[in-house]
Amino acid sequence: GSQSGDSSGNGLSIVVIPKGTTHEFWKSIHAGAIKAKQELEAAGQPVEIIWKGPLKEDDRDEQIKVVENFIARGVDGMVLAPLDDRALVRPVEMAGNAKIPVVIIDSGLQSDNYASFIATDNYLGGRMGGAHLGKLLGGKGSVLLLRYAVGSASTTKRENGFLDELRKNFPGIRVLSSDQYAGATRDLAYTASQNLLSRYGEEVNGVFCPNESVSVSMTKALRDINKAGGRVKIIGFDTSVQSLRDLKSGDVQGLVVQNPVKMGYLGVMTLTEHLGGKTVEKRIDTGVVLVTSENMAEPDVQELLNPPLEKYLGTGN
Amino acid sequence: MNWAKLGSSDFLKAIRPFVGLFVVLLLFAMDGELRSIIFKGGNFKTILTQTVIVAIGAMGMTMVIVSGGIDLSAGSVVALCSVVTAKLIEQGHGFMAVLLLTVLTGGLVGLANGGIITTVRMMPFIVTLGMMGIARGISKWLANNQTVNPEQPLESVNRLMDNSQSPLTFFPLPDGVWLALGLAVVMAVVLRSTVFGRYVFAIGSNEDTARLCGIRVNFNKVVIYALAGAFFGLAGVMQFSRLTQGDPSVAIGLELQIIAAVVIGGASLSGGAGSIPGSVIGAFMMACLANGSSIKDWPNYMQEIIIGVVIILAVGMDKVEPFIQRLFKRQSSSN
Amino acid sequence: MNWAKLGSSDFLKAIRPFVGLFVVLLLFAMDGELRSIIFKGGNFKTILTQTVIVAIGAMGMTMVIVSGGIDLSAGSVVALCSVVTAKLIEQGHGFMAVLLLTVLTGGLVGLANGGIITTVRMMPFIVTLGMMGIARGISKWLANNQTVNPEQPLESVNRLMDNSQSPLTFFPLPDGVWLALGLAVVMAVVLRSTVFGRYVFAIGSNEDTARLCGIRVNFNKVVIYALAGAFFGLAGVMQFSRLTQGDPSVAIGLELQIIAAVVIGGASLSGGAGSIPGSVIGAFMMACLANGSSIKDWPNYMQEIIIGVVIILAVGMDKVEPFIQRLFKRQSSSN
Amino acid sequence: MPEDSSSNPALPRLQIEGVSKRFGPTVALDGVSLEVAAGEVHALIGENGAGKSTLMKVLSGAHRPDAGSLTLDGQPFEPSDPLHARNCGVAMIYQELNLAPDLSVEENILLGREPATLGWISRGERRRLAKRALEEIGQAQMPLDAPIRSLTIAQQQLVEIARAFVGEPRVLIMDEPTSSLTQVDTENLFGVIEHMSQRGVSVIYISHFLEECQRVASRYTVLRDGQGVGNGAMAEASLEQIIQLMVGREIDEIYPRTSRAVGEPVLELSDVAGLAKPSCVNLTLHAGEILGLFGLVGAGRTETLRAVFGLDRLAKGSVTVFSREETHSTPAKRLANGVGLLSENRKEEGLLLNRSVADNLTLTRLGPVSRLGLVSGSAQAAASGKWLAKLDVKSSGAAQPVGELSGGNQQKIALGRLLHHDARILLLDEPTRGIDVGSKAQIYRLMNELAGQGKAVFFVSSYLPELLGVCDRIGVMCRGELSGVRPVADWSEQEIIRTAVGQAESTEVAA
Ligand SMILES: Nc1ncnc2c1ncn2[C@@H]1O[C@H](COP(=O)(O)OP(=O)(O)OP(=O)(O)O)[C@@H](O)[C@H]1O
Ligand SMILES: Nc1ncnc2c1ncn2[C@@H]1O[C@H](COP(=O)(O)OP(=O)(O)OP(=O)(O)O)[C@@H](O)[C@H]1O
Ligand SMILES: [Mg+2]
Ligand SMILES: [Mg+2]
Repeated sequence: GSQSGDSSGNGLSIVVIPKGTTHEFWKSIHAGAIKAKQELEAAGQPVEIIWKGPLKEDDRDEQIKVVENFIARGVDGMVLAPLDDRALVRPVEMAGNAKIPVVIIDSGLQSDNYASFIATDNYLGGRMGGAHLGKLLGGKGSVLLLRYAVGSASTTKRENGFLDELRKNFPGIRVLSSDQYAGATRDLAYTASQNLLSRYGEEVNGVFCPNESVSVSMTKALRDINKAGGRVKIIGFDTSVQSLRDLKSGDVQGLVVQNPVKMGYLGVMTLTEHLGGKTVEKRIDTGVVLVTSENMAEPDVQELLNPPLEKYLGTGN
Repeated sequence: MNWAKLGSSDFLKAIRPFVGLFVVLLLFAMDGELRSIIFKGGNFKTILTQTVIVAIGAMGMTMVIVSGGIDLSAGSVVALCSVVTAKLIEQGHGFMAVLLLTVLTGGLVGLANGGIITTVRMMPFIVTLGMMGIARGISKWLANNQTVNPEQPLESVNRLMDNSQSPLTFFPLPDGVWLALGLAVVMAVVLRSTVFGRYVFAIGSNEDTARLCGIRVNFNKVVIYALAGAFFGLAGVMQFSRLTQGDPSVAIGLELQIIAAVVIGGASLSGGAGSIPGSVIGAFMMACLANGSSIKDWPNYMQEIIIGVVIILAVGMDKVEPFIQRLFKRQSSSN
Repeated sequence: MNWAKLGSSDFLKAIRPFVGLFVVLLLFAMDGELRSIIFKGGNFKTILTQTVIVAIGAMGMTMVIVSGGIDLSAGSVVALCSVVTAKLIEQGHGFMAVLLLTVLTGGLVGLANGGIITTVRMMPFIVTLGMMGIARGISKWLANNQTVNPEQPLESVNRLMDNSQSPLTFFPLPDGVWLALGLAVVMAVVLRSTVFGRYVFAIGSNEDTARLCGIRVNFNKVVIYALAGAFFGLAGVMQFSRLTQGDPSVAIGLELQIIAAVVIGGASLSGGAGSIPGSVIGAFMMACLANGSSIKDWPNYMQEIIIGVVIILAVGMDKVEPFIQRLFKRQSSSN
Repeated sequence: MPEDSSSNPALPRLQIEGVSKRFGPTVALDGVSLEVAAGEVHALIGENGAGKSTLMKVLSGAHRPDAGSLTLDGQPFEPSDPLHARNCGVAMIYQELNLAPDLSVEENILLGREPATLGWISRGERRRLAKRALEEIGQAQMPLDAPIRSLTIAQQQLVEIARAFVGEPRVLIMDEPTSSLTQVDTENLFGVIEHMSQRGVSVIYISHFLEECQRVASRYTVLRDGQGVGNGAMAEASLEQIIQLMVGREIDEIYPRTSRAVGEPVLELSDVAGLAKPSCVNLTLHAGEILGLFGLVGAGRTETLRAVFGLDRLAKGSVTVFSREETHSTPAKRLANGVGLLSENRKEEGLLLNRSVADNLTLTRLGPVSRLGLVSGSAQAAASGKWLAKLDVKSSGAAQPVGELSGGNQQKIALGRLLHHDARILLLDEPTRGIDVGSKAQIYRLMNELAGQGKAVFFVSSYLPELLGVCDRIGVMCRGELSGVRPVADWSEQEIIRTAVGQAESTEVAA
């Protein structure tokens, strides 16, 4: 939905462009952006946050259209989670030529035409996941990697981090399959998981899932064949209502968790600072945390896992 | 005489999808690695479960296509109805209420399709193409652009497509599979042997003749589209049950899969031909292909290519049939 | 006499898309906020650039639809050709070579479509539905399931769709826009005034007649599908230029957008009617709607619903036309 | 060119020798031979399915013969496709209308032979050629820019004829060109044919109206079951002889008539008017009566039937069926009351061509072939078998798709549907159009029998002899109005035609 605030004369209008809108991850980013807006307004700087994802999710061309249309419309600044690290280079350049500064969040861009890049270190996240899985398996056994989608930079980094970690520190672990892609939606991921497990279900000991939709779907598919609950160790990425349930119930052994609220928050904050003429850091890391059933209850982890979305987004839904 | 009947075009058309499925399974069985996995009870159950949504959609689509129409809004309606199911569960409705109201929603969209097609006399392709966008938009609006996860899951709905209890054996099959099978039997009889079913064929075969023969063409068409919508609605419930969430962006392109299943199953897009068993087998065959490709660890693109080729081959077989027929006929005349 | 001509169904059909566009722009102009932004040069350039891919695709699709066929593989061919462009650039070919070879690739896929449709006598819907999967699969295979990013970008190709240098002024327009405009003029003339163009209409209007009048129907159909494929290939080059990468998963569902543009532009899916200017205007109108929705900050679902409604209305206008015609006729007879 | 053969009058213009053609198991032509001289008008006569159209399609390049040879002006003639044949001077007017409905008159006339340089159409030249072709057949007033779909069927037929006159044909084949022409246009066409023959063009003329053949042709050939069974000079043959050659036996009585009792009025129309046509119809149809309706094409007979049957809306007037006034109705209600309609257009409207004979016969009344609410295939087959035998239909059985039957047999199936429905009022629109003499006689016999059973038959036809032969009373429609329904005995042929063209201007008739 749109969250157009008051567009009073001296207010800034900032458009936040996520990769999609249906994953809960983006909801958190939205919440972070609203949080920043509220703080800025309290500090006497009115901003209007426009929240607009591509019409068809995971379609690069659609995201380019959104960027172009907002350049043409004229906004003060743009916070963008690029669907592709190359395809979005030129639209961001175009924004530069139209004097619209851009802050990149979540996924990288092969350009330095932006004000700042605020993201998780995805490669590190992948390595953390790999290390934890390796430890759980005691350095031996067979694992599966179900990749997310073709050409998605952030998940590719996670996948590479995971594979590198195993290769370097756990040479005893065999990777059964690492070239199947789940696809953009939960439904596709579920079908892909089921079919992958039809073949490897008997021998697999551990699974790494590079994002939320794959984590939830793979866990469901493993539960279907009675391999969840620790028989197969599952390391997922990102959180959602369902994946937290899975973690709590012991089906999932670990979740690499980013801080999307912070990402959205810092995106808007940094952009506002930049617009105000301040110099901002070119790269800001929002950190990753490995959440397991042990550290789940800790307060700062809880804050990460259950961001106060209602507080910022209202009780829509 | 019997041989001639065997060689008759009708008979061959009726068994064509079964032959196709048989060929696919035979090919699978010849591959040792595939055989050992694909024919296991657990895997077969998985395939069946994956077939349910397309198969239920295909039942509705078969009617539409046999009557000479097409419904491109199927995928969007499935998404819309998966969201509606989620919303209804959130509001605390019981199983029957959720099921009926969702199916009703689908039926209403179909009613709108049929109403516009008959009263404004527009091509089904265009009307349902428009409706495809409208239903998708409404589902995103309803879902507030996010997936809808009911706080209090409704077990009976979730169980419809759940085969997690006994993953390694063929039985028990999830309720959804039984429901789909039951519906297939009912719909097959409806289409073959009821007056309504005959009218569907007559309308698809020649609308003017149907009108001349006293069939209320417009009324029947509206019923056909509404019924088809209801089936898509039911597929939406199944879609919800599969994901245990309402997802407005699910089932994109599903309509083409459904149409492919119906066409592989022997229907003609110009109307007047098609059957429920054929369509269901078509859906099953596609699920088998996907499953087999995954098991063989073929990359996704191989699967896409294979299914494309199968669609063309399945329909192209028609052109080989005359030869087979002649063969049969020669045999019968020498008897 | 002149009045009668004005009121003739042909004339009304020809101007219908323009009327539609005019209505859309008028509605936009009535909204103060939209007016101030949408008619700015920079924004208009953006809309034009966003139209190019659908418009070029629509030129090919217009021929196919006028001839009574349909091509569902358009989106997949665009994706395939965007990958082919990337691969060719990677291999260090020059601008013309890249352009020609990519267009040729598209043409070959079209040739396959046309060949199967005519020799095996299958429905275009089915053949191209199969080809849709095949072309998508091949593009993923070629691209190795990733986007293809040439190390050494070819500026001339990238520039085709680049309007990043002067985002706020109407001129200079990117080369791709000029190319599309030029092609539209050429194709409009080809379809209206050449023998081939009239044959396309004749085939779509009545295939048997065309055959009996000595038109080589099969040959012409193959040419039509191959040419259409070539246009999709060119659209693939544009798609590459827009993303500056070859993307095997791009343009999913693009075929439906293209078909919608052609139909909004006055073509009939049963063949025999349609025009290039109409189709291009149809594409432009859809881009305007999308742009307007973005600017108004309408949520995505609104846009989807609106475009769905517009598709139905644009075609449904036909049914209002008889009244308008009668009006004109009355006037002409009283003259 | 006509000059070629006039330079060598000994050679026949066209020689067909031993031509055979099979379609799968059907032998359509079996060694047919035929000779046509320059300037000769040759009638080709035969029952439905005798192979006339097929032979002509071989000539025009639409079909390749399996055996046999063709010679044109002494040169071997092997047309590979219709374009080739036309370029060799063989033009054909096809039996089924062959026009592109979305293209204009001008474009249709020159379709396939557009005047063009490098693929670029020269519009001025095209217009000139089209105009000339229309003038040639006396239709200069035809609008050149009108799309074909806006023309009447008769006008469309004329466009089709004009097309054959483009490019100075040497041989002109006309396959039932008059089946939907008005009397006036038919006369007009005969004039054109005479003119052409005087210029040395050979004309092959196919028609089921033997009187027409007698009028225009100098020689004839009769086909039966794909074989030539006789030929000769037209003047030397009598109608009876030709008919006997056609059907292979003597038809003792073409128009049977048994005495019957006319009963209650069953259908009454008063002041019936449709949206466009008819404008005013009053009539009463009685049980046990055959009421004929004559008129020119476009007089509004079909629309009268459609309006009565509830297919079109009535603008005013009232319809009374079995003494109950039910003006506004639907086909479903009419059928329920025992009213059945046989469409004039069996291919497009009358039959489900890709469905079985059984489905077509039983569609309007599935009740008797259902068990427990489900339609039973075997009951359908049994019911159909009865009708197939009664109507003497040539088919492989109840399961055969209707589209595979010959025209006459298809028509019998359409009629059989009314019998299965047990309709008490039968509205028959051109039930014998395009049907051979033998089948016609059978249909007349059936009508007679039905009337004898007390059923009411409303018989619309453009073929006056059959109306005079079969009907008890005849009405004539002209421009949407029905004038004077009278017993047959009170009509003379001339009187009927005068009424049909509008008595007042019977001398000077506009097209
Ligand atoms: N394309 C075809 N495929 C199969 N059979 C055909 C085809 N065309 C004609 N036939 C068959 O060939 C035979 C001769 O048909 P043809 O059309 O030449 O008859 P006709 O003498 O013109 O009859 P009519 O008076 O009804 O026009 C018929 O049995 C017909 O069914
Ligand atoms: N299905 C149709 N499609 C197009 N035009 C038609 C159709 N049916 C009738 N017409 C046209 O409408 C006009 C009115 O025809 P109608 O059939 O009422 O006259 P009719 O006296 O029954 O003539 P006919 O001898 O053709 O039966 C005719 O000129 C005819 O060309
Ligand atoms: Mg014939
Ligand atoms: Mg008539």
